[in-house]
Parts: sequence; C-alpha cells; structure tokens
Amino acid sequence: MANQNIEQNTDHSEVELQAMNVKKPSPWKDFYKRLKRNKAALIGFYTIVFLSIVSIVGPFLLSMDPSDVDVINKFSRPSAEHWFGTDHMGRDIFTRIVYGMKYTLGVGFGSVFLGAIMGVPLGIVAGYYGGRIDSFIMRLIDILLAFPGILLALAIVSILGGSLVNVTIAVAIYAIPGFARIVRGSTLAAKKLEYVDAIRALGSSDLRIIFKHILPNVSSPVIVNATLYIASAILTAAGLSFLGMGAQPPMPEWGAMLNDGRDYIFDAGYIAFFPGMAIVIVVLAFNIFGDGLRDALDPKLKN
Amino acid sequence: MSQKELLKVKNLKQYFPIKGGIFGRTVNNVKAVDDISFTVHEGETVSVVGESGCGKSTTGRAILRLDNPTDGTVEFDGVNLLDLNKKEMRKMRKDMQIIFQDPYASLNPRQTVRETLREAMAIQNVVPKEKRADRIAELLETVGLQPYHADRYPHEFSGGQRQRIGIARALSVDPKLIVCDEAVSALDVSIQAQVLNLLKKFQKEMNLTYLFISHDLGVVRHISDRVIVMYLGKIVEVGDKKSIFENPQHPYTKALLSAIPVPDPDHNKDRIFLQGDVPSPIDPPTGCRFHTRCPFATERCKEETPELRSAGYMAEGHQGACHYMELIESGEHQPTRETSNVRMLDEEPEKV
Amino acid sequence: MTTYIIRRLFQLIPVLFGVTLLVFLLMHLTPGNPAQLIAGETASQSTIERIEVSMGLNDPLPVQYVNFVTDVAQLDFGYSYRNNTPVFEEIKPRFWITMELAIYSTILSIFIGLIAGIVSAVRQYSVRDVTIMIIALFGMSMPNFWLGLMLMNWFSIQLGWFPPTGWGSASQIVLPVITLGTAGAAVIARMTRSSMLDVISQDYIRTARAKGVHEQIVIYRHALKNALIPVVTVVGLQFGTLLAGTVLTETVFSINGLGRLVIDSIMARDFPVVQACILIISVIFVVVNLIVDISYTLLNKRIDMD
Amino acid sequence: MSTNESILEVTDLRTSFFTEGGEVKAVDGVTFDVPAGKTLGIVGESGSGKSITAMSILQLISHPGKIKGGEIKFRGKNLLDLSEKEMRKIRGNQISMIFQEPMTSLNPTYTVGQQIRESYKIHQGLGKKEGSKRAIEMLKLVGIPSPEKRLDQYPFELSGGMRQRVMIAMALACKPDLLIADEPTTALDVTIQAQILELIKELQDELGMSVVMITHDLGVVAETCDYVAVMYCGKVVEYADVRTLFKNPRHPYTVGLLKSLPRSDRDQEELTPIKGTVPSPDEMPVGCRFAPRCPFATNLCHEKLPSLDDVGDGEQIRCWIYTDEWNGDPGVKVYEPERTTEG
Repeated sequence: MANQNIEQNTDHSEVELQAMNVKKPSPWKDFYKRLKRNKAALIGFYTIVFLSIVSIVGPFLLSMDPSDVDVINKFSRPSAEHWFGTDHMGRDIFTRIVYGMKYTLGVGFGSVFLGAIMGVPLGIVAGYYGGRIDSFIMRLIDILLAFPGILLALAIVSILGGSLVNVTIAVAIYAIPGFARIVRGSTLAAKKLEYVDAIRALGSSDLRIIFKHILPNVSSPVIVNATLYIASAILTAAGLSFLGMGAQPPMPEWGAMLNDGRDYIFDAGYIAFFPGMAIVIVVLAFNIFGDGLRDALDPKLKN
Repeated sequence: MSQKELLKVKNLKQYFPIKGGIFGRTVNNVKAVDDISFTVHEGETVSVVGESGCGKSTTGRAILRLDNPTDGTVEFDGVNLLDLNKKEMRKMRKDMQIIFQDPYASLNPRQTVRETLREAMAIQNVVPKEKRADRIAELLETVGLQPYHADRYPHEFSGGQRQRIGIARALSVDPKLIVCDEAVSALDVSIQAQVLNLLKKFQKEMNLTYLFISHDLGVVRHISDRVIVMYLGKIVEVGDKKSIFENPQHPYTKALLSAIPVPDPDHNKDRIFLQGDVPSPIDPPTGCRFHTRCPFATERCKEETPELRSAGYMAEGHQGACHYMELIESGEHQPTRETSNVRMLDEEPEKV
Repeated sequence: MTTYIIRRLFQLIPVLFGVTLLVFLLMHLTPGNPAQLIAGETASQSTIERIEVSMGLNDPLPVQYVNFVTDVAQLDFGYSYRNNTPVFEEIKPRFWITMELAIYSTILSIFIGLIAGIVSAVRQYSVRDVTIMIIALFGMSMPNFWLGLMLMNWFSIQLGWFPPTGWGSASQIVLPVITLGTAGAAVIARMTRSSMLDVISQDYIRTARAKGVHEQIVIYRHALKNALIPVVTVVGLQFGTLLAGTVLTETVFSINGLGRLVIDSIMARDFPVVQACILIISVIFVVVNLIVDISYTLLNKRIDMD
Repeated sequence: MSTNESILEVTDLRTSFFTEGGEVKAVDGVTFDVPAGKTLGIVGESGSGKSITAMSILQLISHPGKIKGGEIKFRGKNLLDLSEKEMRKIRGNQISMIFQEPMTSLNPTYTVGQQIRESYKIHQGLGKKEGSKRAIEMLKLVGIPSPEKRLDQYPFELSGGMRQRVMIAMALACKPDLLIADEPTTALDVTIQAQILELIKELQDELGMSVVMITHDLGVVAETCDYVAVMYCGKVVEYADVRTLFKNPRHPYTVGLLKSLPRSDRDQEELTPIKGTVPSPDEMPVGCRFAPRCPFATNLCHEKLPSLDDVGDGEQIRCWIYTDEWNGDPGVKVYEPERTTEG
C-alpha cells in the first residue's frame, strides 16, 4: 500500500511545483533593483540626466550670452553677479560653462556611438566566424592599439584639422579597438553557450543566431564599456581642445576655455578652475554610473 | 534487430588542431574521436559511455555537425550528412535534436518558454502559425509542466524543470533522433529519476531514437538497449546492455564497471585499480590505446591496434577490441600488472 | 618559452608595418603639398617642382613608402620643414626628457596604486576602502592638464614651493610627475583591489585557511602573488597612456620634451617631425607591451608555454 | 547512541547566510556524532547544507555567512568557544579538510613542495630541509611517483587525480585526528575516484583517523562509510549505521532517494522518483521540510516540524511516522519492510 502511494504520487503532470508560487523579478527589474542598491551609481545616473537637461534647457534660462564681451568687467572674481567670475574678455564663465555642456556631452555620446557602430560589428564578425577573418580584424585592431592614449586622436586630428566634429571622429576611431575587443570576447563566450548550440541544432541561420542570441549577450558589456568610454572620450576631447587642436575660440568648449585660462593661471586661477571642475563632475558621473552598471550587469557579482 | 538502421556512422574522425610554433600553424591535433563506426537502429537507445576526454560528447556533436568532422561518413536515414551544404543541413536538423547537460546554460535567459518553443517551431516551420500556441501548451503538458508556465523566464524554474523545457524544445520539431549529451548528469538523484522516466515514456509513445551520452553507468544501465564504451577516441567495446554489464570483455570495460561505487554496503567485488591517468589525446599511445594502463598489456598491445571483433561465446552483436579477450575469459592470459594497489609508485611521471 | 617569445616577435612585424604605414599616410593624406610647405607660400612653381623631385614626391606611393621605412630603420627621419635640420637631431635631446617624465610617473603610479589597492582590498567596504576608492575615482576623472594647472596655481604660485615650469632639477620634477602619474595610480589601485577581491574568493585561499594559515599570510603570500599577475598588464598599458599623456603635461609645464614638440610641429605643419615623434612613441609602446606580455606569461604559469 | 567514543559531536548547529533577500538558513539545527576511528557520511542533494556543515566545523564560513549557534565538540571541547588563534592551531593539524575541486584548490603560483611544507612550518615549526623530507614521505604515502621531482612542480603540471593526491598529502601532513572530505571525488572520473576513495580508506586505517565524508553519491556512502547522516534542507532527517540505512531505510526521503537511484549492478524496470523539487529558501515549509514531497504527509507534517528522535539501535529519525503522535495511515509503519530497497 505504501508502495502504491509513492507510485501514484510521482505522476509527472503532478510536478506542480512549489517554486512557481513565488514571483521572481524579470531580468530588467532585477537589474534595476541591483542598480538601485548601488547608491553611487544612482547619483551618477541622476547627475547625467540632470546635466543633459541643463545642456538643452539651460541656455534658455540664462540672461547672458556666452560671447558677450564686457571689457570693463574682465577678470572679475566670482561674485553674486558672475557666479564663476569672468574671463580675460569679460565673458561670464558660468554662462559659458552652461552653454559648453552640450559640446562636452555631444562629443562624449557622439564619439562613443560612432565608435560602437564601427567596433561592435567588427568584434562580432571576428568572434563569430573566427579563423582568417578574425586574425585579419584583430591585426587591424592591434595596429590601432599601437598608438597609446591621446596619440591616435592627435594624429587623426592633425590630418583632419582642428574642429569639434573632427575631434569627435578622432575619438570615435580611438574607441573602436576597445569595443571590438570586448565584443569579440563576449561573442566567443556566447558562441560556446549551450543554448546557442541548441538553436544551431534546430537549424537556425547565422543571422538569427547573431541577432537574437549573441547580440543580447554582447549588449551589456557594450553598454558598460560605452558608459566608461564616454568618460575617457570627454577627457580626450577636452585635452585636444586644450592643446588648440579641437574646438576653436570663441566656442565655449570647456577644454578650449581651459586653454584660455592657462595664460592667466598666475593671476586668475579661477578662470581655469571652473571649466576643469565641470569636466571632473561630468566625467565622474559617467565613471561611477559605469561602475554601477558593471556591478549590476555582471552576473559574476550576483548575490 | 528488425528495425531499420537510422544512423550509420562510419570511420568518423574528429581532430581539433593545436596551433603553435613560431607561425601559429597547426603543430598537432587533439584526436578527440579517431576512426569510429557504429549503427543506431530506429527506436532504440544506444548509450556512449566513457570517462572525460574519451570523445563521447565530441561524437554526439560531430554527428549533428555542431562541429564539422575531420573525416568519415554520418548516414542518417540514408543520407550522408557530411555531403550536405549548409542549407540542406539546416533542413535535415528537424529530424535530429540534442538535449544538453547544463540546464542553466541550455536556455536563453532572455526568452520566455513560449518564445523559446515558438522560435524552434518557426525555424523548421513545423506547425502552422495559428496552431503554435496550442502546440506549446500541449508540449508543456507532455513534459509535465503547465500551460501557464509558457510566459515565464528560465530563471524562474528549477534545474529539473529547465531540463523539461529543453526536452520540450527538442520535441517541438518532431525529431526522429535525439542526442542526449549528459542530459541528466547535472540533476540531483530524485529529479534525475523524473527526467529519465520522462525520456523513456516519450520513446515508447513517439518511437524516438536516443543516442545517450553519459559517464554514469547506473543511468546507462537503466536507459539503454545497447552500449558503446569509448576510451581515448576509440570504441573499445560495443554490445547489448546485458552483455556489456554482465559479461564485459574488454579490460577497460571491466575496470570501469568495477570502479563504480554500488549503493549496497554488502556488495563485495574485486576492484581493478587502473594505473595512472588517461593519457593525452594529442599523442595517444600506439597500438591499443589502453595498453599504458591495462592490467593485461603485453608487447603486442603496444604495437598492434586491436580491431572490434566478436568471439564464439559472446552474444550476438557484442564486440570487443582486445587481442586477448578469449584468453582472459578462459583464464589463460593472466594480468601482467598489479591491480589491487592504489599506490602506484613505479609509474613513470607523465608528460604534461 | 623561447618559441613563445619568438612568435610574439614575429607578430610584431604586421603591427610595425601597420604603424609605419599609418604614419606614412599621415603625411600623404594631409591636405596641402609638402613641397609647397617647405618652399613657402611665395615660392615659384619651378622651385616647388625641384623640391618635389628631390624629396621623391613624384615616385609612386609604394616606392615612397619603402624609402620611408628604409630611412626610418636607419633613424633617418628626414629634415624638419621649419628648421631644415635633421629630424633626429631635433628629437634626440627631447627624447630622454619625455622618457624620464613617463618612467618617473609610471613608478609613482605603480607605487601608490599598489599600496592603495591592497589596503583597500584587505578591508573591503571599510571606511579606509571607501575613501581610497572615492579618491581613485576622482583621480581617474580629472583631466591631467587641469590637475597640472591647479597644482601649479597652488604649489608654485600661491605657496611658491616648486618652480612652475621646466624640467631638470628635483623640484621641477615633482609637479609634472604627480600630474601625469595620478590617473595611472588610480587605475592601478582599482585594478589591484578588484584583482585581490577576485583572488580572495578562490578555492585555494580556502585551502590555505583550512591549513591553519594566519589570515595575514593568507592575504600577503597566497593572495597577493596571484592578484598581481593581471595588474602587470595594466601597468604596461598605463605606461603607454602616460607616454602619450606627456603631450599635455609638457604643454602645461612648458617642458621641452617630445610631447610638446609634437604639438608645436602639428601647429607649424612640420610633418616629418610629427611623423617621427608619433612613430617613436608607438614603437616604444609596442615594445613595452611585448615585454609586459612576456613577463605576464612567465608569471602566469598556467598559460600554455608552447 | 553508538557504543563507540565520539571524536566529534555536533549539536544543533545553525549557520545562516544573510543576503539581500533575507536570512537563508543553510544549516538549521544539525546534530550528529562522529565515532572515533570511523567514517561518517553526510549525504544529501544540492542545497541540503552538507558542505556548509563541513565548512562550519572548521569555521571557514565567511561573509555573508555566520554560525548562529549550536555546539561543535571536538575531543570534548567546543570549537565555537575557541579564539581564532586557537582555531588556527586545530585547522590542518588536528582537523584537516579536502575539497571537491582539485584543479582550483591548490595555489597555482606555489610549488607542490612549498604548499605541503607550509603545513609543517605552521604547525611544527619545521624548516625547509626537514619540511621537504617530510613532504616527500607524505607524497610517497599517497602514492605519487617520483615524489622528489614532484616537489618542485606547480599544480598545473599535474593531472586531476594527482592533484587530489597532493591535496590529501597536504591535509594529512600533520597526521590529523579527523579528516573532512567535501565531495573529494565528484570532479574526478570513476576510475580515478576508485583510487582516491581506496587511498583515503587505506590511510585512515594506517593513521587511525576519523573521517567525515560529504557526498551526494549513495554509492560512495555505501562503500566508504560506517555511519550515515542524511540531510535535507539544512536538517539531518536520518542517522544510522550504513547497513541499517541501506537495508532498512526509514525516513520517506531516504527511501525515495534509494528508489530514484539507477543502479549499475542490476536491472530495474522502473525508477520511482520523488515528486516535486527541493523548496527554495524563501518558501521553506513550516512543518516537516519534506512534507510537500512526501507521499505519506498528513496535516500534522505540514504544520509541525518533527524532532530528530532516537528510535533504538543508535538510529535517529526526524519523522512523525515514528512517533506516538502519528495520525496518518498506521499502515506505513506496518508495511515498513516493503519500502526497503531490497524489495
């Protein structure tokens, strides 16, 4: 009788599983929950959102113009009227920083977007098809990587000539190797996943495998990388402008403003202080947001 | 066997190149599967057993062309799969499916169960679009889940349930052959039994053929009709489940069977301890690949590669690849090495 | 191991080929005729043509490239447009200044980065850890030219501790090295920390604890050695970044190094000099990375040595 | 309970992990004895808490885990009362541990010799020369060929089986009284597993130590253990000597496990699985943890947790069926013999 009992109860359709009753969060909710846990990352995220809004709305709220020259009030120290003081031409630094926000964010987002558009497909093709195509692409990437740091961007700008658009392109090219390498790595890892084999065994085409099953796996490292790359893109772009190879005066670009301030560092340090501080805040926001994203998206750190 | 031959593997070789040297050329090969032949009949379960590195999983993947084999033929339903181009092969895949070991890695975490199953049907276009929803509900019930599970994500299921979803995906295209690659190895005993029973049930109901790849001899004994024993890329013994388990002929099979711990404290047996580890498949031993560890090895084993063959006293279809099968059976050929000592100090340090 | 090193050296060939090609194209993609640049804007057509012939500008591009590489291999980088002196002579005195700056900064960043990273990892989430990591984040987020300006403003101008410009004396070295080394220190600190935390959760650390090893020894002997292996790679990359970063630092502190030479030459459209500087910095970077890769392989015994 | 003297008595051990989702009681009131010189098997499926129990004995639980209470008496003294310093003297000296993954459990940057010598240095203050001598003896003892050569090799130069032998040599270096083996052969092939299990058995006889063998494999239990504690969801549900457990299992979970097991030594027509799955920590049943999957469960089982009670012959069961309060089918006790595996 007892035996009978056991057998009856093991009917398969009866595997009415208790685990089902508790709703577990979906991957996105889970991600948001993990992001929310990271206070710093949230601050970074909100800062980016706030700065983006300021870059669009800010200019409409200000009474002054970034190129209003006021020779009488030049070199005035920070005050109630000029929060961050005025520069050597009497232009209001605060106004210029607010107007400059969109250039900084624009170069950051723009170059990383361009870099990703070029780097991600290269990485996927290299990782998915392997063999000669892979070797060829990776050799190209190696060549790009042989120019360290700001040097490649500098070389490109020296060909294209100094302008904000050219800086964006230069920094984008400089970002390609990073994306290609990361994507290649995750593609290689994703290719080995059993569910990718399962879908191949079902007779799926390469395109479907790449777009539906590999790309989503690649997306989170790409997003994390992109966020952190925006930070370094902004630094590089500012550096180029500081060297006079990027945005040209009188554009209120922060790197260019620092270049202006450099000449007066002995007498009016604040001219250089505020644009630099602005860069630090923006870059910091992207860095901590990127860190938080990585923690939230990295399954290794789960639990 | 009166049933027709569904799968016929002939001289299958799967080598993986090792790049090295100064120019990164292929300097050597991992001979994962080295010239094996066997047949699987419709409706039967053939198990491939062996220890890690013996080539059993590689065999399964090569048959499905998940990796492209180096050489040989794989005839499925009379068609040599290795002659097919990419497109023809994709069509062919409808008839042959695979279930994997890791229930966590074998489902796309971003797809709900419904999306997973619907995609499978869409790829092979097996069920008319409007009927797919019903088919999904039906499949889920078949594998012991409920229709309302369709809209859940894999992480909402336990390991055993995921394995059921994997089975449902394989069944969704109505295949003839399913390769089960360690399909129950990652599951706990109590769950493993559920899945094994399920697989047996489907075989009866749908006349499925299984190529069951496993290292667990208990599971193999339970599920198989016939068993193939592999060692270092070669088949060392093949035969009926009964003959293999009760009358093993190859010294490796004997050692393997004797090594399994039996859940019965009174079970007493003479254990054969093999010396050392499995050699590297890059430079496999000459002659019989097992000779470096075989208790019965002689000079002949080092030089001559034994072929699979039968002997008069063996059951029909039972074959072993050993020069001395008969003589060992009759007791005329005695062990040339110690088999009861686990401290093998005389062994030469292996090359790594 | 020897095979590995030789293979890596062979892999260097396509990279060096690509680098020289890119640098070569730099001059040829740039709008404007080099001969015109040399001759000046008012030069006659015949002068320009004469210069073109003497520079081989009328040869087919592949021929020009081969000539370029052959010359470069003999350290002949041509003549500066500006001064008409051999480029190599322009570079030589400045080269060591830049190398000194980069090497000192790398040493500083390794020293500070390692200590900060280890101290952080040992007590994860302690006040000490959080403080160090916040400082590191700031260090990573600062434009180094701005940091340089600020340091100059505070320590040179307001406090008068260090001279604001130049290179050579011990006091002149301090500010540029801090300026250039800060970001590297931050990156190395973060890397060391995460690598340490990664290692501490490994099975063999548990084994050491199960043996009764003192926690201090678990961390400094069992964990640290393993944790430093991936840090080596970062150090190599940092050296390259610092080398390129000299462009900005040298500009800020008016140091007459290679970096500043690049900028001045770009401004003056003196391309032979630009070419040579970029080529030299890249080749040094590639070689340093090769050395780092090889030492990484030596350290990481798990990597196949074939 | 047993007539033998116990070397280790664990009473009401509780270890929890404090995660975002709340407290996970991985080990929830575990009690068992290890008789001196014998082998105790702790068997259970994944999530049963068997490995956490092992780690708790040596207090190797790290953040966010915490030993919340109970007693771990080793040779009469409670290990939980010891300071970290005193505990270190016990680890690797009187109680040693070997782990599941021989591939990752050795430090990749130190040689085999350095790692074995370290034990001698910590616990016996031996220098390099004497340590090496002892290390070679140990390597010989565990059957490693050319031990002098192996001493200077790195773990990556050894095969999985050899590494596990090195782990054993390291663990037994100071001749401990108790060896805790946490799934020591799970990652190994079956022919290598046979070698390692036999080796542990032989060394146990030679050194006269006690062993706690943690495993999910009932075959390994039957072959190596004298006593068995069956764990389910952080609790011991049955404790018996090995023959009683396999010949006359009493807890419905133990019975279910044995009936689920495909056997290599004989043919079975049908396997009888346990229905359902192990409950997740956030929905642990309030009553008997096994009640939702138990074919005999009554309301009592669902509502109240049974205690681990002696049922005679040194056997302990955590099940209402074997108490006076049992209000379900009285037949289950009567039909007892039919539920054995030898039916």
